[in-house]
Amino acid sequence: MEPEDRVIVAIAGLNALIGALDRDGYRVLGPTVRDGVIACGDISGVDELPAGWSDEQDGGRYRLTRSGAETIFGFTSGAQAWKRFLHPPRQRLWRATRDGDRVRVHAEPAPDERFAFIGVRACDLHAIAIQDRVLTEGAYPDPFYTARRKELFIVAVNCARAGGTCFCTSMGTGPAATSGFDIALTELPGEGGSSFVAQAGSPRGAALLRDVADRPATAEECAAAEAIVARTAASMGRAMPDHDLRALLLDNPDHPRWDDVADRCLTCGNCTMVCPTCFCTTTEDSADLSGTESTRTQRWESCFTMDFSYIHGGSVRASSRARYRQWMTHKLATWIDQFGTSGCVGCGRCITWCPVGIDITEEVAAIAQG
Amino acid sequence: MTTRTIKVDYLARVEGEGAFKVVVRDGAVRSAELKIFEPPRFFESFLRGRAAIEAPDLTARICGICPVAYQMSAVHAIEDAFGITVDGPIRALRRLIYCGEWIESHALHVYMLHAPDFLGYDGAIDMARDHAEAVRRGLMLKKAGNAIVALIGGREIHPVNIRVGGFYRVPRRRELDPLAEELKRARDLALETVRWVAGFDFPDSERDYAFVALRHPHEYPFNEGRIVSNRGLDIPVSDFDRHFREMQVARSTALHSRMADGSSYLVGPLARYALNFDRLSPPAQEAARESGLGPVCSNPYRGIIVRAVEILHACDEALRIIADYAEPDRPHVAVEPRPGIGHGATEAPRGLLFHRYEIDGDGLITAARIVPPTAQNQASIEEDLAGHVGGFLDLPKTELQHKCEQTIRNYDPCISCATHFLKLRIDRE
Amino acid sequence: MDQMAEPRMAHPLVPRVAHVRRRWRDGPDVWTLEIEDGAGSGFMPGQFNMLTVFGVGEVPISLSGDPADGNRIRHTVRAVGPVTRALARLRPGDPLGLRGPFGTGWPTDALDGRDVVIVAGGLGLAPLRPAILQLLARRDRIGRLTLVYGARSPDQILFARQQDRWGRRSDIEVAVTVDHATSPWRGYVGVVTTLIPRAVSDPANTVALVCGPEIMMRFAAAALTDAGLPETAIHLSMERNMKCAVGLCGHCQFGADFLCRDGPVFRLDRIARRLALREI
Amino acid sequence: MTPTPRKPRLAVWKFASCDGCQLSLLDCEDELLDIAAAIDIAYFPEAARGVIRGRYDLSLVEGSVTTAHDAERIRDIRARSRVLVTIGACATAGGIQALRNFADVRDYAAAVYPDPAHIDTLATSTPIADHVPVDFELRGCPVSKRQLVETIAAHLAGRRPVVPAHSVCIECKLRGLTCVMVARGTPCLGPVTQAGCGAICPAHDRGCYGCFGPMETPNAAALAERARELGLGQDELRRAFRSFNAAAPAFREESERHDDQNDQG
Ligand SMILES: Cc1cc2nc3c(=O)[nH]c(=O)nc-3n(C[C@H](O)[C@H](O)[C@H](O)COP(=O)(O)OP(=O)(O)OC[C@H]3O[C@@H](n4cnc5c(N)ncnc54)[C@H](O)[C@@H]3O)c2cc1C
Ligand code: SF4
Ligand code: SF4
Ligand code: SF4
Repeated sequence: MEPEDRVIVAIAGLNALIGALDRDGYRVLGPTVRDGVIACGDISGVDELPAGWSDEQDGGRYRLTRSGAETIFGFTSGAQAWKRFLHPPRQRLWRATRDGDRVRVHAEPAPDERFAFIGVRACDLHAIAIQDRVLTEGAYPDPFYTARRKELFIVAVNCARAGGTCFCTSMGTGPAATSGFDIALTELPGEGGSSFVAQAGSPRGAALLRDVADRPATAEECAAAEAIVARTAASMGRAMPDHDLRALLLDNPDHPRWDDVADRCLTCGNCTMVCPTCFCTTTEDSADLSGTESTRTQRWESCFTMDFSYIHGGSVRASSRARYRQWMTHKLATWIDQFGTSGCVGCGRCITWCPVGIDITEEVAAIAQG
Repeated sequence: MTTRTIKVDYLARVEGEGAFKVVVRDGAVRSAELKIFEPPRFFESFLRGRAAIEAPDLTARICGICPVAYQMSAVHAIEDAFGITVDGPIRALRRLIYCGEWIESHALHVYMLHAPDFLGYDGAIDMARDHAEAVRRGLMLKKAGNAIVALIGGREIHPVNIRVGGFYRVPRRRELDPLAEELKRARDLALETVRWVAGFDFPDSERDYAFVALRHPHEYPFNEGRIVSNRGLDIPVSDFDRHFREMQVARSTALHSRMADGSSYLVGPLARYALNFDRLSPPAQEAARESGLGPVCSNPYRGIIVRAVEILHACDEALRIIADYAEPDRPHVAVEPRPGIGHGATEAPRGLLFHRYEIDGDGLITAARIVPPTAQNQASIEEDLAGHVGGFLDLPKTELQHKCEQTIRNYDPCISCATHFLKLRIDRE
Repeated sequence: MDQMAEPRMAHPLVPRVAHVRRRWRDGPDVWTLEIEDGAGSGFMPGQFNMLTVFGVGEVPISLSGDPADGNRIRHTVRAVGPVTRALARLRPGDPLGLRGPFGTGWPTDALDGRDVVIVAGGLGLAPLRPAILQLLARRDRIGRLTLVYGARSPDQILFARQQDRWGRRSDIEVAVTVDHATSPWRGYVGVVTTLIPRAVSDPANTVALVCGPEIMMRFAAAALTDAGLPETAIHLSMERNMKCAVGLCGHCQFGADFLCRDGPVFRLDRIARRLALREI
Repeated sequence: MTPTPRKPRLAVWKFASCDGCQLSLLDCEDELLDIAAAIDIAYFPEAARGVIRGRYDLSLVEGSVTTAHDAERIRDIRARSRVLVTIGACATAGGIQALRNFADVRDYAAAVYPDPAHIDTLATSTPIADHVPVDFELRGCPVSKRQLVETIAAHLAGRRPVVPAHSVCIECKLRGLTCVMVARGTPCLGPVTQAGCGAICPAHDRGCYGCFGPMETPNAAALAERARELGLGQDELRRAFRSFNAAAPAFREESERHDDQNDQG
């Protein structure tokens, strides 16, 4: 089978795929309904996927809803980004033990966990690719991320619906999965349950697909799948203004809108925590009371905290205006200088999960208005 | 005429700030006072104007040692006013978290505050030098109790999950499984505790107490029951005010809680035990018997054994609740505030804790009254102090002092709680 | 993912263990540590290391010794907070964690034939010292060499004895100024920028290396441009919070640059706009 | 990590409080004996009778100042402590008893005490830092025992304690919890409250009620506006900011904005 060949996978086939991955030693993660949202968690079969569930998203608002259909992937951007697994919130780096004047540093071994992600959307594929750039392609790659990433198996899903805060089309990152996956699925709703038009993106994906596919997809089925994605593209909840964002933001460090958004911004850091590309971390040292063992742990940090830019005597970015400006300018402008891509993939999470619903597209639009 | 004053300015190993003074004139005890200089915090005042549903979080802060007790009495009183009943798994979870607080609080008292008196140490850390294993056992037991409170309540002190109508979130079945494992171990430790403390040396000191506690038709009391005594009292909680008064005591401005006839009474483990021995789990009854306790114990020093027996009962009860637990559909019943008066009394580790609220049409509290166990026991403690000291007057001063302290610690007084109602002159000498 | 590099064995955030060989005081609250670093592989003037006091924390500290001096490296630390205080307390023989060297250095290799003005404020002289030592070692290759140094008060002057020694040499001009004079001081009083015009004789052929508090650097940059130096001839060493020093943690961003990787030494033309912005 | 020759001396002091914060130390069941091995618990009346008089390397102070005598006592304690750390909402912000600051304490006393003249109390409940310099403030009602152990260990090691001043939201997200405000419309003070508790309220499907006090840069007004959209009335907003950290400036100001005469809704 050629990678570009499309095949039909039934629900049972998807279940078999999950089983096969599990048997291959992968920790299989997929969307599940949990605590009122769809969030990624461990799954062992299709029946744990959120069949029949959907979501409504808006600035500062998320509601889980019944979709009225039995589709499995009828929801949009999940509450959490996949970075939680590849670049976890907390990661011990090393331990040091002391014996008299002798100190030994014990580096944390590289993780040997193998993840398989089920249901990665186009925006998140791009986000993973962006974190790959940041964390693996510099002079000093993050070996833990690299190790997890190397083993990662991705089953992507093309979006059949756009969420209220989605704007991937305007960022050029979706809704169709075009690369960076092992297998990509488009869900075709049907009378007797969904089936999937599936496409392999890697030899590993092709091999597995061979085992679980029912048959080649027909031309009509392929066309139906493409139509679904095209419809999604046309129904985005939001759009990033069509501008040279890099120039716009670099030219406007003193725009009055920064003061305006500072009045609304809580500097709580939620946007950075949910963003699939935000990668910043800090380190925390701890030691036991006797002082014989100390540990350094890395954890997610946010450019909205005062510690982030603290140098002796105070924080460089003490005002919330400066912190919001740093975040947005980094995302949309300086990221391009640093890594050759935008730092935003249009997933809309920062809009949905901002407790007061600050909307990055709206802020850009306000600045673009002059 | 010789006057001797035995005083301790800062009573150690009790919760809160207290002191005592015993005045002995011509070989006779003239007065015995337990003083509380914990500054008042005015809970009953600032509760006025707060929403009734805030009471569990607010009153928890009366006492960091038994916050669950305050939350429980508050929710029951407010549910009483709102006309809500809570049963099934939610009611069971309330009992479970209460078990946690009993285990934690009793283990703290038995091992860290009280046992050092019997074994001659200043405190548990001191005691750990010679009795490391016992202290470790105490800590493990305490930890098991805390684990229950933390799992159900979110944290050990001032849990966040308790609300009028039930809980904000109920645990999943499988979340309770590791707890059951820990409690099985704790159960064994509790049994060892009973045996360990039963071996201490106890002075012969029986007193004819008026015991007061809750009694429930088929449970050893935590949250619910009628208020009963060994003197024939048997009333619903809502009648508390009619049978118990705060009385002005001549020698101070302190008000002690007394029976309507002015006599002192005792709440807490001894009272609960004497009035509910038949409701203890069979292993707890068995352990009590084995340690030489009858169905009534009137020796306050042996209160430490009764506490140990109650730890064992609480472990058994917690295990039973976990075994029977089925996740309810909703974590709490619907709460519709309505005006009214509500009463609630539950069994804090130290004894009966009574709350009464008047609530207006907006669901706001217009009056609050809280009667904690230490207030109710203060008269008894002082009588005990006066009674015991007479027998020890020949001892050197420091030992006598220590004896007095020990007498007070028998009751596990919680002074942080006490101050919110105790009307005391702060009398510094 | 097959194109990805094999994960390196060593995590770049794991320090190696080194030991303090000597330690001496170089000013009020300022101590220099000489560290025995077995893995030392040389450094460029202007680079820094990440130093860990085990159980306390890790901070960026510039290399302040002679780059020609193999694996005996020096760091000069002002005890201002927990980690720097703990560093300053280390004794000979004490272990510490070390990562580095990191960052861009001063462009000392590109100075042949040029006049060099070194402008330092306070502890800013520490990262400049390796540059001075290196330039003095090949003194014949460059033109006029001037050090303009500003300290808060005479007792705060860093490397005072070495500065005296330099001051007595004929191949380097040293001008020192203090913000607040105390009695025996007979030198300049005032901000360091006032000394800059004198230090520049041939602006088109002069290169300036500047390090000090950010505010001082802003004024120094202005004074140097006023003296006729092009922005491309002015180099500044910046400071930002730093956790990883390898471009992974994000803290040290200064506009598009990561200070740890693209700096700390920058050419003014690259950062002039940012330097003028507050809270960037 | 340098071993100290003499064991440092710890003292635990109590002012107006519920005892919960110092109990947190005894709740460190796993660490207590290690703590006792590393430091000399010289004064801790809740746990031991013994008293070592003199100076202390580290004093933990629980509770707020509510009497003239306590205002004196804290000065003496400060003078005898090398490092003084306040623990809990009472000590760092006046605690729940600071609700009196918004009322007339004489009315308060009269409502509870028939003979209020005998009640020795100040009109306000104030944090320790209003009276003496404080080296570090550990927040929480009660403090988190994890942070308490960290604070003790860090002060002994001369390290900055890992006690971030950022929002509860960051902790909430690190744990991977669902935001109750966004996903359920439940008002939550997490965005303006300092982290440390482990985001346990959102973990239990309720909004944070601010028991760790204001975070480093709280924007209480913006959050209150959002809470109003979610249905909180003026009185509820006032009460929300006026609880365990009522006297912390950011919360006090916000609660006062919702006093009857000040409401701008
Ligand atoms: C490239 C570079 C070179 C430096 N060279 C020297 C030097 O040679 N000598 C010297 O004494 N100091 C130098 N510093 C400054 C030094 O790193 C800080 O003084 C030190 O981090 C303060 O840490 P602290 O824990 O002692 O104090 P605190 O000020 O309490 O710092 C707490 C934490 O804040 C961060 N932090 C505070 N100030 C800075 C800062 N200026 N830069 C980066 N992070 C900071 C650190 O993460 C530190 O752990 C340099 C800084 C940078 C960026
Ligand atoms: S900036 Fe916002 S929309 Fe863009 S990738 Fe991050 S979370 Fe998604
Ligand atoms: S639940 Fe509360 S603490 Fe958590 S992210 Fe939402 S607003 Fe913040
Ligand atoms: S979430 Fe808020 S109220 Fe709840 S425990 Fe944490 S800080 Fe306190």
